[in-house]
Amino acid sequence: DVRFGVMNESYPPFFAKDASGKWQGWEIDLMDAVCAQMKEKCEIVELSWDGLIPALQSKKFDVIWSSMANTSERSKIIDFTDKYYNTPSTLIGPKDQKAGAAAADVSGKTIGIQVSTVQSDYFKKYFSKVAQDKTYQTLDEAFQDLQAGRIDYVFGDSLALQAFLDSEAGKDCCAKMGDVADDKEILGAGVSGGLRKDDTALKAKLNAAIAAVRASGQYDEITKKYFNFDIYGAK
Amino acid sequence: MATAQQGILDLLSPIPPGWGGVLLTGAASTITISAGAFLIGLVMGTGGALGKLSGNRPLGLLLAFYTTAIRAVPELILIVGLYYAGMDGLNRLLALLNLPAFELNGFAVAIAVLGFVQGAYMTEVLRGAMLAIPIGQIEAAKAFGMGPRLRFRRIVLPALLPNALPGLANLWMAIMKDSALIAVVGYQELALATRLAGASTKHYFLFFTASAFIYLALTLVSNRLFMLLERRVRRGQPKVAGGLAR
Amino acid sequence: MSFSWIDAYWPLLLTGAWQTVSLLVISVFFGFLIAIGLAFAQVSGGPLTRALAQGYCTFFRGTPLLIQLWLLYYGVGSLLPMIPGIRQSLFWPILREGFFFAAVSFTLNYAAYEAEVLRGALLAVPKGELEAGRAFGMSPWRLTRRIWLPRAIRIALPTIGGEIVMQLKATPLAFTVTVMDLYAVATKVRQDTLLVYEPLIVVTVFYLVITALIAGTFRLVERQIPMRR
Amino acid sequence: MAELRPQALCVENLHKRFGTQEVLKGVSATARKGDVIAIIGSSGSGKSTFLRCINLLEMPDSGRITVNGEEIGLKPARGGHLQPKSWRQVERIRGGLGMVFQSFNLWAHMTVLENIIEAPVHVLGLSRREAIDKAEALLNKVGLYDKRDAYPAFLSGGQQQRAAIARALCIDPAVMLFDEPTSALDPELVGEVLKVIRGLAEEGRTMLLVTHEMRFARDVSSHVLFLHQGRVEEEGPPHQIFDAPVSARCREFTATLSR
Amino acid sequence: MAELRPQALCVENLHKRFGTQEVLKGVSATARKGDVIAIIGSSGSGKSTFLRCINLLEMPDSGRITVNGEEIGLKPARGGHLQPKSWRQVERIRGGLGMVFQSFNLWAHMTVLENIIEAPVHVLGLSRREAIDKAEALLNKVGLYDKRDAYPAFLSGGQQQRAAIARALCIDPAVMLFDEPTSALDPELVGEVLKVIRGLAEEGRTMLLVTHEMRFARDVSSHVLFLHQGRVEEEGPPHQIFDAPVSARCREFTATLSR
Ligand SMILES: Nc1ncnc2c1ncn2[C@@H]1O[C@H](COP(=O)(O)OP(=O)(O)OP(=O)(O)O)[C@@H](O)[C@H]1O
Ligand SMILES: Nc1ncnc2c1ncn2[C@@H]1O[C@H](COP(=O)(O)OP(=O)(O)OP(=O)(O)O)[C@@H](O)[C@H]1O
Ligand SMILES: [Mg+2]
Ligand SMILES: [Mg+2]
Repeated sequence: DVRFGVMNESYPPFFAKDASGKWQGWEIDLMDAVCAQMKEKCEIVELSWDGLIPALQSKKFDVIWSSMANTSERSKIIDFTDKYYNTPSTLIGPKDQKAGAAAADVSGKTIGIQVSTVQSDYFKKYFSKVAQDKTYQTLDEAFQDLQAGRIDYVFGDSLALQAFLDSEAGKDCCAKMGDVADDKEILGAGVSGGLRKDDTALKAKLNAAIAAVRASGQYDEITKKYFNFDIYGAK
Repeated sequence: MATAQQGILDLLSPIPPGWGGVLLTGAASTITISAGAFLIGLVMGTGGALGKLSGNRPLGLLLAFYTTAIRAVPELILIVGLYYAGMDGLNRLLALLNLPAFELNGFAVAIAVLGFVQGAYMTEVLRGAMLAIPIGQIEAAKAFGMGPRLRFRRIVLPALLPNALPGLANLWMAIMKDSALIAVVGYQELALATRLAGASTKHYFLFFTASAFIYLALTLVSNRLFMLLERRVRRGQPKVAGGLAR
Repeated sequence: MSFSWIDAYWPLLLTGAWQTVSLLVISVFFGFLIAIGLAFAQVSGGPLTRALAQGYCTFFRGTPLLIQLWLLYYGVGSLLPMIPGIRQSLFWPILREGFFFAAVSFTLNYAAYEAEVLRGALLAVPKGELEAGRAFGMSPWRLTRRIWLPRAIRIALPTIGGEIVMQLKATPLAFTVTVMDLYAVATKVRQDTLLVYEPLIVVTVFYLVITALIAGTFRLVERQIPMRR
Repeated sequence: MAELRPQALCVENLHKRFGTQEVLKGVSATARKGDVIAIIGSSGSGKSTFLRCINLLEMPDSGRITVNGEEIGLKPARGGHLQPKSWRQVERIRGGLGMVFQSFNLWAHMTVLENIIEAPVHVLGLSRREAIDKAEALLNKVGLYDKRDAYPAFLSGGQQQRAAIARALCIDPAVMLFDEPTSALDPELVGEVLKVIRGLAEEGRTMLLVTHEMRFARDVSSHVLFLHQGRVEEEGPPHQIFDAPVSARCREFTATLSR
Repeated sequence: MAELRPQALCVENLHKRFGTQEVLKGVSATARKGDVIAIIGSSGSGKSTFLRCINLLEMPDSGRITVNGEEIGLKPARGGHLQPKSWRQVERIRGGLGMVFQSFNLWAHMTVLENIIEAPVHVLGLSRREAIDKAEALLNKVGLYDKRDAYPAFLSGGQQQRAAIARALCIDPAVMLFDEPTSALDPELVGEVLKVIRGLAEEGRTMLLVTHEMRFARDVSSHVLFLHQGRVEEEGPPHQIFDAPVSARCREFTATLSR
């Protein structure tokens, strides 16, 4: 019996709760596949972000399965499984703005970033000397400010940004400015399941299951349902 | 436009995939949580105010700590701390004593914590209201041999209510929104339901407006009740005469 | 418990604290001024002003502050750039900042709550004392300034103290419009490091200091006038 | 002789009702400069209401009020009662009327001294220094100097009443309205207040004085009004009212004096 | 003869200070069943404080209080004053003491009738019906029957005072504490109250009565206490105090009576 902690706010297409209270999305499908692989009965425990860590530690559930990126800071507190997806980081901006995603391009501009994402670490390392940042709780808010002209770029996960660019509002105003140069140390770790430090048995089991799901082609099948490209990222 | 109209109705329909039902269930739990916390707060606040005014030094210091510290600590840390860390500690202790682990209902804990915090605010509201009662009226009650409880029920309470109601109404309005904190222990009320609906459908504006209307409706009803209550408890008070303080 | 993160975050913590305090001071100060007007409009205004003031209070107390802020910043605020010339104007640097909108909406919201409290307190002032003022030829303005309001504020002091603390606790909402107040910094630290309690404890200590300051100030003011109890 | 002095206060045909109860049914009174008019009558007969109507703390339903030759402009308002044409005028006139309330109505958030200097400083525009000097002299006169920094809640009933008297005197009003100013005072202090009132009358101030102490009324007044059920049942110089009242009701009422 | 009646109230050597001001410096008084003790003295001499100490509205600093043979158990508290050993006892004793306050202290959220039946119903446990009957009889006696459904804020001063008297009488107290119960009443009503008090005394009730009306004190009391600066300066039967006072201060004070 493995209990999966999912943040109780929707993050489509990875996980979202529909009006009848059922969870669905890429990450949920993956969870089902992993569980089937492990031959375990799985259960979703939903909590707000603030409750995830304490609940994990007081054993209210066993693994955080909520698009949580693995960073070195975080791995001091909890353990992570192998990554199960990783998408590039992208800059988008108004249509009439000059494309480009290097430090020289964003010089003197304001960039909107979601709080505590890998992008904010990346910003600190590469852009903070030349550009200003504005921190948002969700990307949706950043998009609104981008449309209103309060910021010049939004810097974030390419999937979410692409979803915005595909929407009505996004189509009219904005365009992709480019993917930023890779930095394995910051962007490379990817999204993984979060575990209690002492739960090595589960970690091994999950890693094996993820690897098996990928190897069997189930991973690509699930991905195809939601995306038209591979989201696993570089090996 | 027609499709947009249709879309709105579909989105707000009470039957899934419409989100109306989710919002309404959320509203119901908002009311439950708020009412629970408010009542606990009233009890704590009354005790606190009476204690502060009792003139008992140690009790006064304790209550000063209560009203300062509990109001200062973010509710989040209280709920998370009490529910997770507190219960962990308790269970570890129980395990040491070879007793079975003990499971508290997160919902109840959150209500209790919110009520405890409300109590700290109410202590001050009620203390102020009690101080505004003309002292002679309380002395008269004492002089007629009324014990503290009778005195409180028959004289102090009716006399303090007109002064306290506006502050209490404020707290009620505030707790209806603070009840959103219940999400950290895994429960869903109106605010979270709204965000869920918004994030899932990207129709933020629609759902925020809808929930604003629900909140507003709740407010209008509670306003009305508070107003009726206030009118009732202000009986016997002359009106402030004339236009702007003539 | 681990506080080593403070090394990296202290400049952010400091600006966060500064933002929190500024938001609190601005909204309480201006909100209180507005509240006075609203309260008087309710207890002694004509039917129209009374209805307007009541409507204001109902709306601002009735809807979540978050939604008000959101409507103001993403609603009104995003229309602003459409006004020709505004992006070139002197005010743009202020108008494009979330801080301005947070301050405005906190002020409006605080005013509604405080007006309720003041309304009750104004009604609690013994009628005879007002009559005495009138009998001495005080104009409404003078009566208000010298007798009615000071007396009412004194009655409401404990509640006002509570409302200010509540306002302090409401400031984290500013984060939704990109203001990095102290709580937002703590949130960031928590998400960066996954430390559950430590960042919040720092915030708590800071809030405790402010709350103790508020409570202490109010206790001092209350003591100015001895009460028979 | 009295007729030569100018009129200080003239109230004509005052009517006032509370709900269905008609409290004043056409009360008139005239006071010349230096007059002390005592208003007597049983409890509930409308004495306080009469005084309160004069400075428009209650709005009369009809009637005319003239203070120092200046008539207060009144116009009908909704609700059936009158209402001033100009609040400015009312405020100005009130500033010249000192009032001692039956229930004192001291301002609870001010010390005795602050209570007394409040109106002189903030209504009449006296300097604080001047006002304090004057207030302290008055406090000495009423024997309350040592309580000047006490708050009203900590005073005895008589002390509160004396503070209220000092407060009213401190604005040097041309006309004074006293509502039972000696009810909480011991006989010695009543004597003191009597002296003060006489002194004021000699200075040419006019006083309307509601009182239940017939001896005091007789000693202090130049004219007595006997109110009964909202009407002036009888009026005249004190010796007439107290020694040879005409109306039966008045005779009955004053008879208790010599009980 | 008086010595044969049982003691109803005995206060011994009561001390009370407010801050640095010593208000009562050892006051004693004894009343037997049916006694009417008048307490006179100048404003601020501690009369109200004395009454308020008897039912422990103010905590005395030292002294002993015995009501109907039962001594109130007092123990020292922090702050230098005394404190009851048992609040239960105090409440029980208070239930048998009727008090009329100098400032009336009617409960503002209750009508006159509700004010009066409050204690009989909720403290003594009378049925509502009984209490109302009794209250209405009392209201008739004080001439306030038609105001029984009015709230205190809408009453004249004298009406409030009468309501307060009726409220105190309605609990049929063995001992009554009256703090200037006639200060707002006209001479006729004073006469009525006098009659009531005499009637009560004949029924064997005991009364302590603070008053500034010397004539009233003389007519009603069986014994007079003259308080001066927190001490009993002189006491005795009324004819002694008023006609042949021994102490100079008392002579001075009562002299004003015949002014
Ligand atoms: N609560 C209090 N705190 C401080 N001083 C007080 C308090 N109550 C009364 N005093 C003071 O104690 C003294 C006696 O007051 P008390 O009310 O007993 O006088 P009294 O004899 O009843 O006078 P009066 O005839 O004016 O009512 C006064 O000087 C008064 O100012
Ligand atoms: N605000 C009010 N509303 C309704 N009735 C009132 C109000 N004020 C006074 N009354 C009534 O009007 C009548 C006259 O009251 P008023 O205070 O003038 O009497 P008074 O002559 O001063 O009596 P007292 O000697 O007892 O002070 C009383 O019956 C009283 O109950
Ligand atoms: Mg009167
Ligand atoms: Mg007294």
